[in-house]
Amino acid sequence: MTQPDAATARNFDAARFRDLYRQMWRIRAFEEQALRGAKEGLVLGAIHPSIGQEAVAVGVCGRLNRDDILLSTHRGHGHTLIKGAAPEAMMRELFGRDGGNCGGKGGSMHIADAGVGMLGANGVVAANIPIAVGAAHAIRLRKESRIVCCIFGDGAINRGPFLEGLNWAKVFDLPVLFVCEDNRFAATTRTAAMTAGEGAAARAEALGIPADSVDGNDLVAVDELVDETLQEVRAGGGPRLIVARTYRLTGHTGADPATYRPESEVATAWEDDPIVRLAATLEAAGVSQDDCAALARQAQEEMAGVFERASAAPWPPVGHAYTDVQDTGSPEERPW
Amino acid sequence: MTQPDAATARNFDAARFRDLYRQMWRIRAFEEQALRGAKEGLVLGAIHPSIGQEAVAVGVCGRLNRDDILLSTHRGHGHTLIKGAAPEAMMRELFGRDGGNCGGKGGSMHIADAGVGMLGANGVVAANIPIAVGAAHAIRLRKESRIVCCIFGDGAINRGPFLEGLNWAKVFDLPVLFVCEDNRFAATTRTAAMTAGEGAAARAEALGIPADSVDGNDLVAVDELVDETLQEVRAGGGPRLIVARTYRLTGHTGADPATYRPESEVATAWEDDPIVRLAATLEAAGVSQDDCAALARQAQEEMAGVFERASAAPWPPVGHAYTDVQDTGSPEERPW
Amino acid sequence: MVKTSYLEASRQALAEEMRRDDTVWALGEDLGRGGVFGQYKGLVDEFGPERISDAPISEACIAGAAVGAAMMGTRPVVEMRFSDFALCATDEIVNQAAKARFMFGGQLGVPLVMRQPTGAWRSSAAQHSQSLEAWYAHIPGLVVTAPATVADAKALLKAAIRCDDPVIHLEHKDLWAFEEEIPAGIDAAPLGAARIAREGEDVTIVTWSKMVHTALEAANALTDKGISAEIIDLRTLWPWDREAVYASVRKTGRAIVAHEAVLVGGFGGEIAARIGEDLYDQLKAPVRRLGAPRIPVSYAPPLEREYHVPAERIAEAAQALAARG
Amino acid sequence: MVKTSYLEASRQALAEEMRRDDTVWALGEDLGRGGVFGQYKGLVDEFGPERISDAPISEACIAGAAVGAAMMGTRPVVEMRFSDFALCATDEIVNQAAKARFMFGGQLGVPLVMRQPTGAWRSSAAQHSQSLEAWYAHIPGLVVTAPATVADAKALLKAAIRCDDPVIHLEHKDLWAFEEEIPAGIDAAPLGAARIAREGEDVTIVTWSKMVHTALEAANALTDKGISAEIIDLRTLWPWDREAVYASVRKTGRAIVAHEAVLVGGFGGEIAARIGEDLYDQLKAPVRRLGAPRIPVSYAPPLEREYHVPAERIAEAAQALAARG
Ligand SMILES: Cc1ncc(C[n+]2csc(CCOP(=O)(O)OP(=O)(O)O)c2C)c(N)n1
Ligand SMILES: Cc1ncc(C[n+]2csc(CCOP(=O)(O)OP(=O)(O)O)c2C)c(N)n1
Ligand SMILES: [Mg+2]
Ligand SMILES: [Mg+2]
Repeated sequence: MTQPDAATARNFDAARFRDLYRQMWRIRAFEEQALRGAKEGLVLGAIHPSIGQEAVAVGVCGRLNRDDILLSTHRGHGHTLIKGAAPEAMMRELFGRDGGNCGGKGGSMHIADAGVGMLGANGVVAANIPIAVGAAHAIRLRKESRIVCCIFGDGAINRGPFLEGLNWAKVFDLPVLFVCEDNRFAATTRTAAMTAGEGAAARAEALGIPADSVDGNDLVAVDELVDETLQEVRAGGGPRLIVARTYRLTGHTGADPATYRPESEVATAWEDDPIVRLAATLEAAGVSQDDCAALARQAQEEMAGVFERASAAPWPPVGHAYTDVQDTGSPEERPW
Repeated sequence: MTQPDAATARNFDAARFRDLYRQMWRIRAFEEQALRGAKEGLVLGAIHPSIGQEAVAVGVCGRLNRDDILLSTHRGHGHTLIKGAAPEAMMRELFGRDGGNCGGKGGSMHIADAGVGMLGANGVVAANIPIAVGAAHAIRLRKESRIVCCIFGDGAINRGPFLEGLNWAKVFDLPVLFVCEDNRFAATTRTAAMTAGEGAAARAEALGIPADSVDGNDLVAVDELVDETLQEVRAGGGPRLIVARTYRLTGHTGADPATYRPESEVATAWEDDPIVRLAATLEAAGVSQDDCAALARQAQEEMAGVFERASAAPWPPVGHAYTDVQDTGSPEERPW
Repeated sequence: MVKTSYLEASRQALAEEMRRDDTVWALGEDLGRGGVFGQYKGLVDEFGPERISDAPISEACIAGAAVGAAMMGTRPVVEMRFSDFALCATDEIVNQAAKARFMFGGQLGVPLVMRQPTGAWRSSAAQHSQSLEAWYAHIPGLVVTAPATVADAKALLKAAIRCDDPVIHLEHKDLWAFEEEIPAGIDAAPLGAARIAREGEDVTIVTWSKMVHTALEAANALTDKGISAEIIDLRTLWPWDREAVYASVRKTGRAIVAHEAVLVGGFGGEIAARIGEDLYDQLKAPVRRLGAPRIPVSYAPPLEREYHVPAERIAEAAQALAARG
Repeated sequence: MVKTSYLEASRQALAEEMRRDDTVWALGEDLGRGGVFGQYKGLVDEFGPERISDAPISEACIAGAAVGAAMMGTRPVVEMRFSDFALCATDEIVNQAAKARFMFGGQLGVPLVMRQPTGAWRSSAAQHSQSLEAWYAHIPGLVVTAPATVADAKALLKAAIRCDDPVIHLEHKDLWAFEEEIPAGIDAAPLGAARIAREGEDVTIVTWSKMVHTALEAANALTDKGISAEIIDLRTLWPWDREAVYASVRKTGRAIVAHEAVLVGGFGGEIAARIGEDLYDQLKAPVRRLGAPRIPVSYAPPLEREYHVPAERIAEAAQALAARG
């Protein structure tokens, strides 16, 4: 599982992967702090951790330019962070505080950061897919060169918008990279049990969209595939799909003990932790364990600071409950 | 196009196809009367003729048992007739009269005939697909042996319920025969232009549902494929899909002159009229042209009578506008 | 009398109806593991995965399949998880389930229940908090139920399952944990019959779902001011119990309609307009409505709170009305 | 002044806005061939298939794509063909378009227009005839427009396109062919401003869309009975012009709210309740509401007719009110 073969495979850029290693840790550390926040009652609504899936976030979003557009899901902390959002603004959002990305109005499931091209997590499974193709449609109309990346889960592929959105992207030959982050579960259900056929890649191919699958816990492999695929999308090759196979190491939400799966399965999956795997790869490439540990610590310290500052942030002004609703007919007054 | 090879191919049952020939004529004649009714102002809402597509209706619905379940579309006159609905009740429905299948409340787009297992045309494209899989689900729960046939157009496969319904059918391995009646058009749009990939069959296969395509204007071929496929569905083989390629010889509705396509294309398509083709096949099998002409006349006379009787039928009682809404809180009174 | 939660009562209702009638079955995401709130806990053990059926994430198909299954003589109980996700199945609910019987001239019925956990609850934010009962009450063919009490969580779900019409059954998420003593053997409630949650003389408060409890709180506070409020818990929004409401307003001469949903276009408008029209001469004061401002539900608690009608507002409105006429 | 149809006026509005602002584009099924009613006739020739874009039959994606395209700085005009099919895109409209700006704390706007041909028309039956304006008016974030006249078919569509909020624009199918003389150079109307369709002294009729014409008919009939009716054409349902309505009702002391949609839960309830509450002391009679019975629309004309509020009913209601106070 933790074969460091990737390190030797190509001209492995150890310095770059050192940083990506730190990025994976930043996600992990952010979510550990978020889970701590949930336990302490600071996170207010549901959060959906992506622990174990960091290689997908870093491998995909690490390859996006700042002006590329990203759409994510309810499980989007990692995607958002790597796209460039400030972790403190994200943590403040999770804590419902002033200075959160959305001013505390959205919470974990509705983080967006327009400044870094992140058009939103979404609380409705698969709803981001049509929005993503529409964003790409606008890019085409405006003759811009950026692209759209749309990430969704393996459970999302059974909803209609998956078909409608992929069909749309191909019919209009739009610059979209679809990424199915296959963590084997949809909430408490094994997606395989509710999914007919061979899954996202086969469905995409039936729509004429080239699709590739990758070990989503192998950051080097994800990074490489995303790089190649994005080049084709940027070159006007139309939409593409990548299936990144991974495993959701935590429960569906911060509150889900996930007792519906055997402990042994989870223990085995932990052995495949993408962070541990990249550490082995780096070590084989000459990066010391101490160096890796320092990177981890650095990320952990960053996010500990984020936690402290976010928890000290004030609530948003109550009046903000009435702003940003709409221009026409606003401001909304209290009905009494 | 009108090769009578089918007649010799297998033990061609001329007597049976003689009757199926008449059935095609019954649809054609029914719709010609319906179009006349539309012209004369007797048909009140939109009608969607299936002229040129009769071999699909007869080939598919002719193989269904009376207690099998059928779900159809806005273009469902032929399906409904062959499933066993009385043409006079259908014409009365088109004319909005008492004694229509739905008492004049539904019209052409909402014909159902529960007595022959016909659970409805539908005014919403693809909406019949989830309903069909649900009917099959109930059949499974009730341990019945009948099957469900769900017909939809080539335009329907781009709507979400197509994916959701086919996925459902396969996940639960339900006894459903899906038939995509590919008449090349969705209203005024060539479906090819708005459809990514290879179409319905490829999409079904990506979901693990075996799919076959057939020349939908070749009744012998449709009949044979449907027979084979239904045997597998009845034997518990799970859902199957058939794509029947045909051509919509008329406009989208009775009122559509369909000027968006070249006359030559339509003229060529008329040469492939499934009725003419079966006549040639029958002739090769020893059925005389006169015999065929008599069958056509018989159907035309039947439907001329249907027209007369339907146009003489009374309006439904006004009070029926308030019935069949719901039991709870009914009867609905006028709000003034 | 046994202390029971709203959630447990709903679980019992489904289990009892499934025992009574083997055409009843439930379908939805994650049901085999008890459902997202635990409303289905243990039911798969008793009834098996065919009758407590998991479903792919495909709300349109879940609802549409229920329509087909209902037409074929079963009684599906559809779990929508959050009422907000039912918006992925609006065609199936409104164009299909609600209209099929009528369009087909009465040939086919669609006896399904759609359970929609509803309302704002613990920073669930804009896409997991909506109350859209007004939508469904507006649609011919649909019945709409909204239990406020533990007994009604049971009695109305039982009634919904036995009903031959499609029923939108709204269970308030913030009531799942609410406990009350209920008698054993609760049976199906009559649909369309309101309940007098509290008797009073001076002002009638018409309400439903979680707001019934807020209204009770307001009524208690009003006692100190010498105002006696009568609270009508509608229980069923369509059909709603005009007789019960009118009887009360005839007595008090004053009416408040309060609900959690957005005030503008909320179902309170229907009730207030009817009272205003039909009891014009009996009213001592205008009919007052209370509901949420026309804003989406926020995540941050101080902002989320702005969405809610607090008991004090109801009490204030009652006092203002009592001062008139 | 040029005699123009409601349909042609809407076509002009779109064309003019597309000329004015090259971020405006239209998408929907069959648009390249003029759209299902011919509202887009010829536009593809002027603007090309990229800006008058066909779409697959996938209303959810049409609406969702418009949300994404609007977030990215274009102004999509979405054609839904029949308002009933918008029910295939409810999540996209209500959970996404209406809420995105708010949920994201104002970072992103969603300036889209969704054209929904609405209302009962020529035996279109239950799935092609609905009027669901009450739904959209109930949803925070949405603007709702419903032109009754040819001039407004143009002025309101232009306003909707320029509006930075998502707008549900309801065009009545039975008005497409309606012709009136309109001045050249009609500009965008202010959103939220009603129009006095007819001045009068005795009773105010608040209405919108096609029902404005029915009300005018009723008002003419009332003249013979010596009753002078003032008709307020709301034009915009959200925001609705409270000032204009209140000014009229203050003058007449009597109000009728009439709409085509089902009465129960219709937007008339909102308006009637507000008038009843805010103008209680100025009213000489109860506020009357008129709307469709709570039944789906039938296909057969004698049954379909039952769905409609005829002018005589409005006139009767006005007479009854005028007899009071
Ligand atoms: C339309 C809709 N249905 C149901 C839900 C509830 N829900 C939230 S996350 C989730 C599981 C999604 O699974 P998947 O797409 O694989 O993403 P993952 O959670 O595994 O990242 C479900 C069912 C929802 N948010 N939206
Ligand atoms: C959801 C929905 N969108 C749009 C329409 C309008 N419409 C009616 S028929 C039709 C074309 C359908 O094409 P297809 O599925 O190929 O069936 P065909 O008409 O060719 O038989 C369209 C777009 C509709 N009825 N329902
Ligand atoms: Mg998953
Ligand atoms: Mg077609």
